[in-house]
Amino acid sequence: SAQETTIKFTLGWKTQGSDAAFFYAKDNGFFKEEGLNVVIDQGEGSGATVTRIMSGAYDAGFGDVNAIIQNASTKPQDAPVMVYMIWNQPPFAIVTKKTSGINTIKDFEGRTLGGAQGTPTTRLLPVFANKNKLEGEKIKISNMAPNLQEPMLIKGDIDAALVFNITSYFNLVLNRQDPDKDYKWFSFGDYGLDLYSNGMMVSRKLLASNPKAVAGLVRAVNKAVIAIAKDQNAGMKAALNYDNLINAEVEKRRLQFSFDKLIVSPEMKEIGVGDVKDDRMARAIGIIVEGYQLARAPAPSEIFSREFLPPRAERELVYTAN
Amino acid sequence: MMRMQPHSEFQGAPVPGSAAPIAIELSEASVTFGRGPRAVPALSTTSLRIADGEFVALVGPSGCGKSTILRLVSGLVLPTTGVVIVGGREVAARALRVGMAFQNPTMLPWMSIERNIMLPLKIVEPFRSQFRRLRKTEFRDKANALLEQVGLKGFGNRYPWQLSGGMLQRANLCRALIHEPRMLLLDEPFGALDQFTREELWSILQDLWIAHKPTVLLVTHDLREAAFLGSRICVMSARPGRILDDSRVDFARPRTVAMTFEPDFVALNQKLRAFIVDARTASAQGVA
Amino acid sequence: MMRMQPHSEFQGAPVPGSAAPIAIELSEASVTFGRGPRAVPALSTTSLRIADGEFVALVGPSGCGKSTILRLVSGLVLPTTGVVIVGGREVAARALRVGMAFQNPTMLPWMSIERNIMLPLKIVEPFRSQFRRLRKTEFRDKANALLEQVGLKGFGNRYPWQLSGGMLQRANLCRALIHEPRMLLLDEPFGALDQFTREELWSILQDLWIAHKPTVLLVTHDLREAAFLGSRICVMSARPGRILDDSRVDFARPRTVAMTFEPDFVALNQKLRAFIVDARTASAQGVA
Amino acid sequence: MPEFDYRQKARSAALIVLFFVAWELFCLISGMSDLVLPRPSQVFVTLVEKFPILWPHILQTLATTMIGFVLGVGLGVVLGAVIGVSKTAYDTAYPLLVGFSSIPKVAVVPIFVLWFGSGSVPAVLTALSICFFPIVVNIATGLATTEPELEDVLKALGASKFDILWNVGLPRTMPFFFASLKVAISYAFVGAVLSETVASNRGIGNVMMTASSNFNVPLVFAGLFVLAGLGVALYVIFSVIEGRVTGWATRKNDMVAT
Amino acid sequence: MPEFDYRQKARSAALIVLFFVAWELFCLISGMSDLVLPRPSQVFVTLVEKFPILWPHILQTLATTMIGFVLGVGLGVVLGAVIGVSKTAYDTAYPLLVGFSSIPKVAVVPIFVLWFGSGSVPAVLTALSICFFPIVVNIATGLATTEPELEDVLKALGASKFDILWNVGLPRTMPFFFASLKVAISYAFVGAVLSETVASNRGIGNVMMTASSNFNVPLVFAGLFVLAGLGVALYVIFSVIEGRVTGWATRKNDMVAT
Ligand SMILES: Nc1ncnc2c1ncn2[C@@H]1O[C@H](COP(=O)(O)OP(=O)(O)OP(=O)(O)O)[C@@H](O)[C@H]1O
Ligand SMILES: Nc1ncnc2c1ncn2[C@@H]1O[C@H](COP(=O)(O)OP(=O)(O)OP(=O)(O)O)[C@@H](O)[C@H]1O
Ligand SMILES: [Mg+2]
Ligand SMILES: [Mg+2]
Repeated sequence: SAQETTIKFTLGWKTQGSDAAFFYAKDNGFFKEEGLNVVIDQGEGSGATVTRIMSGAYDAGFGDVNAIIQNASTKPQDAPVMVYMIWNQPPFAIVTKKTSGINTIKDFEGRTLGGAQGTPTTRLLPVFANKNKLEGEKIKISNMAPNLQEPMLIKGDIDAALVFNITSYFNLVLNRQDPDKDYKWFSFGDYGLDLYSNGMMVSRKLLASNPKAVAGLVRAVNKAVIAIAKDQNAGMKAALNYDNLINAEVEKRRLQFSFDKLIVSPEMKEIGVGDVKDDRMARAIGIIVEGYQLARAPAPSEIFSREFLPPRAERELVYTAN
Repeated sequence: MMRMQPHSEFQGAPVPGSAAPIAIELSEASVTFGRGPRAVPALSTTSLRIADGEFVALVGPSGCGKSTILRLVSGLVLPTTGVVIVGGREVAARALRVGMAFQNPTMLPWMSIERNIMLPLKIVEPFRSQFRRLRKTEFRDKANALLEQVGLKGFGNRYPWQLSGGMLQRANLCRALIHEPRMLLLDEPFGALDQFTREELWSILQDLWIAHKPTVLLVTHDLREAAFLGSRICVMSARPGRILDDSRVDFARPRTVAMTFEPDFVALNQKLRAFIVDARTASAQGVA
Repeated sequence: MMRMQPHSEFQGAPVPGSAAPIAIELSEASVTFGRGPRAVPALSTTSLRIADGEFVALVGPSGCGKSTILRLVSGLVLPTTGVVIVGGREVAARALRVGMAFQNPTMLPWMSIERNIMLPLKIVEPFRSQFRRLRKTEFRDKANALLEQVGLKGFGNRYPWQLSGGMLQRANLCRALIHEPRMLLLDEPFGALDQFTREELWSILQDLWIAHKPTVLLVTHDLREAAFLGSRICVMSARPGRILDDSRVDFARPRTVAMTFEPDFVALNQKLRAFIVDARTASAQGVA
Repeated sequence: MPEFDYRQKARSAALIVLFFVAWELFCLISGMSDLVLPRPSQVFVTLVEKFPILWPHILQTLATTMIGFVLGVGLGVVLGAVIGVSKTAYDTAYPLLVGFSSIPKVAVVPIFVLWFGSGSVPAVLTALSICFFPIVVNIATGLATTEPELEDVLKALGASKFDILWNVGLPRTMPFFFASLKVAISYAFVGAVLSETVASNRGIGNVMMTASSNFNVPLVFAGLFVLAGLGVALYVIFSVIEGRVTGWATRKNDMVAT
Repeated sequence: MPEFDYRQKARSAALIVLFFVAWELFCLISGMSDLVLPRPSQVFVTLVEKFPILWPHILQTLATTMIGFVLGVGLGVVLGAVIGVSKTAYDTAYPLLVGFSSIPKVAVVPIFVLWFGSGSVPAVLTALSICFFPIVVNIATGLATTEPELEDVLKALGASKFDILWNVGLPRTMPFFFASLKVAISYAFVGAVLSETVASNRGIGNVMMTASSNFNVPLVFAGLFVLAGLGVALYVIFSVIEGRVTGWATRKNDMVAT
């Protein structure tokens, strides 16, 4: 209808099961109820979501909070703002074959790690090394496109890969590996890099010109996240409806993985889905500033706004796998 | 019947015995190709006036600049020094209906002979504006009538590479004539033809000239041809050429092939031969 | 001094008055270009034998298939029917040293005249194997000597498009001669030249023939040229051509230009003229 | 025009089939993982199975490519004509165009996306911007190398520059124009697909990106086969037109008397 | 050969400068974000500042590109000659080549990387595989359209097919060979950089990838400018050679008597 506000929304990557909430919200008219016409486009990477929004091509999107921190440091007036933190836990991890002989992180010294350029995992490796007293210069990095990391790891060209666990886990599955049995995962979260990661962000322009729309957007997505936490099959139906090319079986597992490993956490249970803790956020900003050698540490309020979150009671998420 | 007229007498004065306006005038025109040490003088300082409706034959040794004169007149080459005035304007060939038969019959290889011949109609007004309408009817008939006249009936839809050398040359002539130009520049148009075909075409060309009186500048190596067709014959010196002799030919028209065996005619031929013997040795610096 | 020999007598028998081996033999050869309804007969069934060392002039109306015969002999075209035997082998031009001057002097535009003329030396043995060594010295001198002979001294380093039509034709002749071929195929090599240059070149060619006795097949429209140069003159009928008449010319060698004005010579010319008048009207189906 | 030679075509078709058989055998014998290079048979099976799903994407890519291609050809011809005719244009435009072509178009797509949003428009523009250069180059070269003797025929008639271009320059350049079309159409597909992989929810590029992030390599290759097939189909169409238009230039093939 | 015309060159240079000035003004006036399209002045500043860091990467990319390009030209000429001469090769190879060209090379790079490891080899191969097709097409077309009259000159001498190819076909095709080099060199850069962005630790592609993940768009554009600059530099070198080799074909420019 004429009064509807159109929101151009970019995903973090090509259609994945973990994006199901957005499709579900759209299919079930949650956006419409808020007077929104949300147009969902596939993305180029969770960092690129930030650029896409900054450039004005998109109003909102699903992307990486750390990329916001990075940009807010230099262009505070342009950087998007996170309004709904979905992935409460960092997906950044190092994966290696169990047969590689790497048993502790100390063993990475002298080894070659495959990294996709510019991804937080790769970029934060020095911080990771610092924090864990490794000799960073002894760890060699070989750059490659993300979709080459697992094949090169399997082939043995690299000893370990700097990955997002949610991506890499399923890449290994798709490469006919058993990621649980044959691979070992070192999660950054367990080694002092307790970062936030992907959530829904909006442009400063939208924030200023139409806060009501932002609030509506957050409400709709929140409703959808909570709904598919109960019923992933409904979420997958919406995802398939958006893109019939996806591998439903794998994507459903990916959706469940996101709840399991990235969304549901003690913190989430405490403060509800979508929110962050300011002190943890401040720490996370510190890590990013160190890792990316940023000139200025932005305040948590520049990065995240809880102004649009529905009341805590409406953000109670209960995950039941089905 | 024939009067020889030395070049010096002619210079500067209007063409004697002719009240017609000047169609072509080269005054002190010279052509040098290239520059500096690699410069090639192609035509020495040359003056030449041709009245409207004259038929001038140009003879001279190979490489003396005959083709260059035609290219000057048609505006394809600009004079290095001097001026070329055609139709009252400086190298204004563009404004005139010129028909040119090149020495080497360059047909566009992607067009049939018929379409090649119709090319001038596509470019030159007043035909140009009617071209789309008439090209399938009247103009095509016109092209085929011309082809028939030169003995190429039925070859209109062939492609240039399917014709023999002499056939191409005849098609080339058709292309020079089709738009009924007021000025004809013909560069050895009959060189690759046998004697009889050649004589036939002489007559055709003569009839055309008598009927429409275009200004014709004909380059040829055949003295009989020059004498048969020309009202005036210009003899050029060896490279870099200049005009050595300029004579009028006063045989009655229409001339016939039989006449070319008459004593007068043979005498003219001998005379010209003698001139050309001179011309071959005379460089421009030599004989004045 | 001259003996006419009707075509029928000659057929099948060895060339009369000559014990030399046969260099070129067309037996019942015909050429049709294209297929089906678009087929163009270019040469009717033709038989022709040329002995080693003969000098044959080929005359005939435009488009009758003269160039086609040369192309048959040089192996550029295969006979549609019949056989062509050159040097004892079926269209084996590749094995022979043939020198060909095309009707249209096609020079390779990216090479200077000198290099164009040296082309046969680059291809044909025994020169080929010496080419890299000698091209800057001996071969180049050879090319320039030839150029000088035809009156193109100093034009060796020009490019083809910097030469006039007649100059190109002379360069073309040089290219046909440079590798001292045992067989010369000349397609109107003097068409674009003035009478005197032409006559000079006649003498040069005649001297060359007397000295080395190559087999020569010369296409020309100039009957004087045919009679001056040829030991034999073949007259062809109109398109699609066949050989109408095949006469020997027995004037003493070396012939001079002056001889061409002698009554015998003029008579031969008249005779040939008469034949060609026939030839123009006679299609192959007509006169036998 | 040379007649259609069935034996000839059959031989060529056999060789093409042989190519795929060799590929199949290579994969089988070397034990190549289908995650790296699938066997053609697998690809064909995938292609057939997924065809109903692929179909709308094929149409999308074909449409954007064709629009980009047509615009690119138009732009290429105009630019090529200008460069071929004017010395200043030659000196100015060539360096800029070579420079522009040396830039991976993937860096330009985001700019298009910003201006025109994601979807068909950037795909069209990318296809256009990647495919026009070969056409420019060949048209310009063709015009610059047109034999002056041919142009003189028209010049002597007082023809305008445009008349000469239209009646001599362009027809003479046709064989090389068609040559450049072969390059341009393939690159147009590359451009459209490239843009689709970056910013689009539809099209073969999107399919391939999704498939590749799922390590569904046979589907990626099915996409590649579709692209190759489309390219070849268009090539065949152009070949037919080419045969009619530029038969004069390849006359040597049918000049030998038979 | 036309003489070097300084006025002409100056005019062209001025136009090229004008292009950058226009770009600068456009960005300033439209308030374009430098995240999308930085101003040329920003790019130049970045380029100068970062040049010492960029230098080894430039050398790397230049080296892989040149190797790929040279191999590509060699392959292109050979394939082009075969296709131009043999009808069967024409019918067989063209469809395969058009098909192959229609495939975005980015899909092929991973295969190269898995076979040959990350680094220079895939870059060389990608550059090669992307740049040879324009050359094939132009050589083949040039050979197929060579005037039979020119070939006859050699045929009548009993020259072998190779002699004809070498002395007539290839020289006649030179103008279009150089034309295709202009296309090929730009695409060779695109190919090498493409491969570097997929898997490499050095090279401009790698720099651009890093820069883009740092949202350092001026540095990305500095990389693009370097690529464009390298492309133009090689174009200039080829132009000089072209002028010497193919002067005969552009003779009309200096035929008018002056
Ligand atoms: N484009 C050119 N560049 C350099 N020199 C040229 C050019 N065109 C002609 N020439 C030279 O100019 C002179 C005259 O040439 P032109 O073609 O006018 O001679 P011509 O009298 O027509 O000779 P022919 O009877 O042989 O055709 C020749 O010496 C020729 O070498
Ligand atoms: N490639 C071809 N395709 C079709 N027809 C051809 C081809 N070449 C020649 N012809 C035809 O063959 C016939 C003979 O041609 P040829 O060139 O042998 O004639 P010619 O005797 O040399 O004539 P001219 O004296 O005019 O040069 C002509 O009618 C011509 O139209
Ligand atoms: Mg001339
Ligand atoms: Mg002939």
